[in-house]
Amino acid sequence: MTSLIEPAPTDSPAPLAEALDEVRRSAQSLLADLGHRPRALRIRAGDVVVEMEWTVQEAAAGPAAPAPATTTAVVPVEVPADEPALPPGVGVCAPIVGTFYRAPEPGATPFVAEGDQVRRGQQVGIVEAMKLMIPVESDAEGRIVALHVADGAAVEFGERLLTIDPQAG
Amino acid sequence: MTSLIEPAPTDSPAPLAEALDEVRRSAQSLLADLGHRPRALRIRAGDVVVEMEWTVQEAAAGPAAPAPATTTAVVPVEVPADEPALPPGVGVCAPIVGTFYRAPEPGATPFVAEGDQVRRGQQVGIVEAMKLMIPVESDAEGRIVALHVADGAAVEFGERLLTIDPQAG
Amino acid sequence: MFDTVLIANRGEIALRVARTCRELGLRVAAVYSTEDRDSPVVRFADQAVCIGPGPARHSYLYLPAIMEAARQTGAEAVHPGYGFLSEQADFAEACEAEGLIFVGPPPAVIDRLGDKSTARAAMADAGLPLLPGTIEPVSDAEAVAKVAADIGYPVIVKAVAGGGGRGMQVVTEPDDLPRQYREIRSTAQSLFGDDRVYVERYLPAARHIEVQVLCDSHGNGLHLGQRDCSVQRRRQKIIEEAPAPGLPRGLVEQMGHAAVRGLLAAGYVGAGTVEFLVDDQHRFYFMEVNCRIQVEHPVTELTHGVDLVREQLRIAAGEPLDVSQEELTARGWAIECRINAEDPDRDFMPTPGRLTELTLPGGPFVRVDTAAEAGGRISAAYDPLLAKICVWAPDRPQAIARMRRALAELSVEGPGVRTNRDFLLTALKHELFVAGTHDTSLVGRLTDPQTREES
Amino acid sequence: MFDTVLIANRGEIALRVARTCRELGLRVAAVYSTEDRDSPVVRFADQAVCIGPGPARHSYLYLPAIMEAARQTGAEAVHPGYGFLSEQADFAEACEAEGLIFVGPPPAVIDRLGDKSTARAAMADAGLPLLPGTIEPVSDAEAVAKVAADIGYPVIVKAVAGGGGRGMQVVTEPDDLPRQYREIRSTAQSLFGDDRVYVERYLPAARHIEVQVLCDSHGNGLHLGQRDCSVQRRRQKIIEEAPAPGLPRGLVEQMGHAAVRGLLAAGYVGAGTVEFLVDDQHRFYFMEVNCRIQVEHPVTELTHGVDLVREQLRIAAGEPLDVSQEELTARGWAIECRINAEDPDRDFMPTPGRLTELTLPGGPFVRVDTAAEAGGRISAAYDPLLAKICVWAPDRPQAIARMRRALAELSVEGPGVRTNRDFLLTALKHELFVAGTHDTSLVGRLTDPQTREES
Repeated sequence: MTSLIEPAPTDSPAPLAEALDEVRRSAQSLLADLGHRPRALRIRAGDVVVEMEWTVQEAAAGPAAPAPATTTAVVPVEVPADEPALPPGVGVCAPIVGTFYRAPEPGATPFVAEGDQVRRGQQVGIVEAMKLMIPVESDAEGRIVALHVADGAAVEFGERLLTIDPQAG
Repeated sequence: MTSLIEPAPTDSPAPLAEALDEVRRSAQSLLADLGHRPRALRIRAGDVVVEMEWTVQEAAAGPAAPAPATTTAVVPVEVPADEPALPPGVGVCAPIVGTFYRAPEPGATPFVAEGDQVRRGQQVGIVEAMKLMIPVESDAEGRIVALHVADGAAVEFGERLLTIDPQAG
Repeated sequence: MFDTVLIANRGEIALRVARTCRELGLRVAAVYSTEDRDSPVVRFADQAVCIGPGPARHSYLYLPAIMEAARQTGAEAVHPGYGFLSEQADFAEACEAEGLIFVGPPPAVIDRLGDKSTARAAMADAGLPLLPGTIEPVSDAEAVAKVAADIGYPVIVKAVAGGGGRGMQVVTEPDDLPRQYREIRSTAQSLFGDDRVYVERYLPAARHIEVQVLCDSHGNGLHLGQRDCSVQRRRQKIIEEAPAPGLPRGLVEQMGHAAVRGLLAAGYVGAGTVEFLVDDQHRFYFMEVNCRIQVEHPVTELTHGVDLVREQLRIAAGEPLDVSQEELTARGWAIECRINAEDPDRDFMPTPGRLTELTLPGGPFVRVDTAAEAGGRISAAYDPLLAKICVWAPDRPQAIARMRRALAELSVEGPGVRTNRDFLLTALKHELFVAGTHDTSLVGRLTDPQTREES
Repeated sequence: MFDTVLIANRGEIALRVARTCRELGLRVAAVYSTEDRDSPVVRFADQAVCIGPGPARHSYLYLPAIMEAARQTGAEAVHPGYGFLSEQADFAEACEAEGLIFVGPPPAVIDRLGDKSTARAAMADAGLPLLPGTIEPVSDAEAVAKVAADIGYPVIVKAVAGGGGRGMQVVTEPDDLPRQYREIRSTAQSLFGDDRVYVERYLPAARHIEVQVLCDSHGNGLHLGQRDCSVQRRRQKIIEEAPAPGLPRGLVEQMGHAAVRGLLAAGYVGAGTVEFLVDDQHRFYFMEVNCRIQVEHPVTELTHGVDLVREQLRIAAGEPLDVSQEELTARGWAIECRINAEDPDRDFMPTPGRLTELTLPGGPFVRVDTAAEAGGRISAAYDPLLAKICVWAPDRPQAIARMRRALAELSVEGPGVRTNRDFLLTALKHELFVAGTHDTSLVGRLTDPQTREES
């Protein structure tokens, strides 16, 4: 997706900011109500213009058709950072809410460490829930690139415990 | 498919937010009423413009066809039927809620008829509200292309009474 | 009963009246300005007529447009709501002249009670206690000085035609009186076109207590207890509750009977409110009459289980009151908070704008009256009331806890839009409010920079 | 009182419990499945823990996950809501074992009253009237035939472990009995893992009346009147009201006292409901006990001015009831309508999906309990309850008019989503409902093609 919000220069910035707000929200509201994204959208109000274009791939369904060249000058917008960034790779997640343990018992060697090579089905930890000890197994083959949860920490269902780089197998 | 809705410039420019709302809602209701999606859509109202374009793939199901470059080729589409279609031109609107009269008194010759040439400030009718007789004057010069309200009919504030083609002056 | 009611108002009160009309099986005719085209009442109504552009003087205050809308919709009755034309005797008169039932008192009663001077005279005749001061307007500076000296400072100089917190001036120092007297007359002239003023004692720490009254057209009247409206900023109420905390039962009865007696004596018909000041010695003084439904009527509805708009419509249709004073019982405690689109940090400046998000509270014993909705707009053309949030509970501490919960659920988002929600939460937490010993000076304490830092 | 409450539920009841916890100053810990990540209670809560995937057996019904969430959030008490684990003695027991206060009756009481056979025995011992039939389960076809012959046809064969309208079968013809007896046992075995059944007389035109009871841990109990839940489709309630229309005052008192007597005798603690059938001769028969808060509890709250969840929490904290039976008074009439995401035209098939638009009713005497919101989703993983709309009015005709107004304000849009709103409006208009003389056969009349055409 590319988008362009281009206010024309003017010496009275306050009304312009308002106008920009109105135009942008108008676009958002319009897009929110559309089932599918259009390929291009432009909204202008006096000095203020909002233009957006989408490549075909981003319009979800169907096999990827060649993306038509977008002719307008484009400035990518940032992705909001409200979700903590997770490294790329395959995540191994907690199968249940409980306490995560990296080792079979206190003081023992952890099941795995960062940099270890793991195979599919290999145990990488334990989640304890109400005295049930539930093994956590890798569902991918590859190298462990990150451990996200400390030994003995509380985890929720689905919380990512570690990340595996499957390319590194 | 492309579409264009272009209402006549209004005599008293509404605030920007209102104008934008009007244009956006116009686009939404148009899209909602269309059986299939257009390739492009542009809506302009005075200073305010909304334009949209879609690739062909998104318009219908089936195998992906190459997306033709979208440029111009504008064909006007019908206005959705929930709003009565208004002809292009300058509207003369009711200055108050009340009863519209085309003539100064019952049986008299109407102030104007379709096809008449009018000048700015010329009286074209009367709206009566609680015994007040409020003259309706044309705020444009040109030829009357349509009369929208019958003699003696109830009108709301802002309702379009007749349309003037200013080019035809 | 009549069949079609024209609601000559906008916003939450138009919708609120429309709801009761619908429940009574009446046809609802709404009016709207171009600013209010998307207002919920326009969709709710059986018929809606655009009566003019945004500025109220060209639409909601423009009598010919309202009357024409009534004619076009075939309305038989007109409900004026509050504000706008609701207390204009001319409007009530115009309705009468057109054969429309005006849902409110007769024009002559509105006239008499709308003028503070004649209202004070009428209530004094009916035996209601007045603050020391003048009943007739005082017309020169010397007379004012003499009256002020007699009743003792501080005094308040009030415009006869004033209302809604405008057209009044507190005078603390005798030396300031001549100048302030001249100023208030000139203000009154420019605001109301009427420079008559009167003088009464000013009670700095009084409580604002009002009594809800219903009078039918058969000479029957009853009261539905008090509301305490002491939490005000610039004499605009922001928190109201029923009953009034800490009033002795005897005083409650006395005030209720006085209010009914006063309104019956004045020939009142409909729902009305008698406002009193109550001092720290629990003496009460008549202040004014409001000849309409009040913004804060829901708290009375919640404690008494009575739909006041329904009673207004029944009375307007000539039906007698169907309960007696003895059968009316109050239960528990109700509080209303007015959510305004305004910025408490910039002197409560209105913050109109479009609402991108609106989450209203719900659940047990919470009532919300609003015409606001996500995607809608708070117009700069009208007052900034965004919603009224009301709660009921068996007692006052639970009602306060519930209101705090409800306010915390409220979420309003929109570019430039702010609300007084947090300010209300602060007021609800204040030890004087919690103790129920606050008076009209509470908001001053909260906004005064010095006391504010302590909180 | 305890400090943190874990709410072991979802949807509107989780939010409703959370609201009262907040008002009591308690910390709110919520749990949610991955399906409910965006549910309002997750935002409302002080802390929220994801306990599993969508299917309830892996999340809301999965005891270890709930217990773990309680441990992680430092909860001292657990409120089970309704459904899910709320009537599982195992769950109450596990809470006890972990030192958590279970907001509900003791495990042994849940056990005894959850089994219909032992519940019937306990209530018979306490002197409550039972329908003619067996108290002990009947274990062979011959015994069933003999019992049925004794009490007279039609009879109803019910699973001891049944509930929520499942595991029961009406038998009209003696010849059908052996086959239907075998079928219901086999159904009961597969649904509940318990094939015991009992037999009682079937009342085709009975009314479903239930009594709300509160018992504290000090041996005190009181009732809060009845609810009439006779409008049911497939034994699922869709309209509930309080009080029950047309019951003689003496009967009301009798049923209330019987319910309290029965629960106190069973050692009940907390809020509970005793369900009765009332026949056209105004005889009442014990049916079952619900050991939890009910979906329809708001109608009792509206008539009695009591927050039942607050009372549950107070009782769980060991506090005694703070009102007496004499002090409790009911006022007016309350109705609840359950708005379900379902299609009445396709046999009430659930219609889950995303809500693109949601407008909820508001204004005077309307209460909405919901966890639905515009942009949110009605999940196919759970029951299709979208909102509970409740109204209060001084009398039943006004309450019906108000409910019709409120339902008309409701607007739900979303691809594939339909609701039973119009069906509810039709039921509210039915002459039998309007007259208050309807019974559990009402919905059958509305959905039966033949009678439907006439309406």
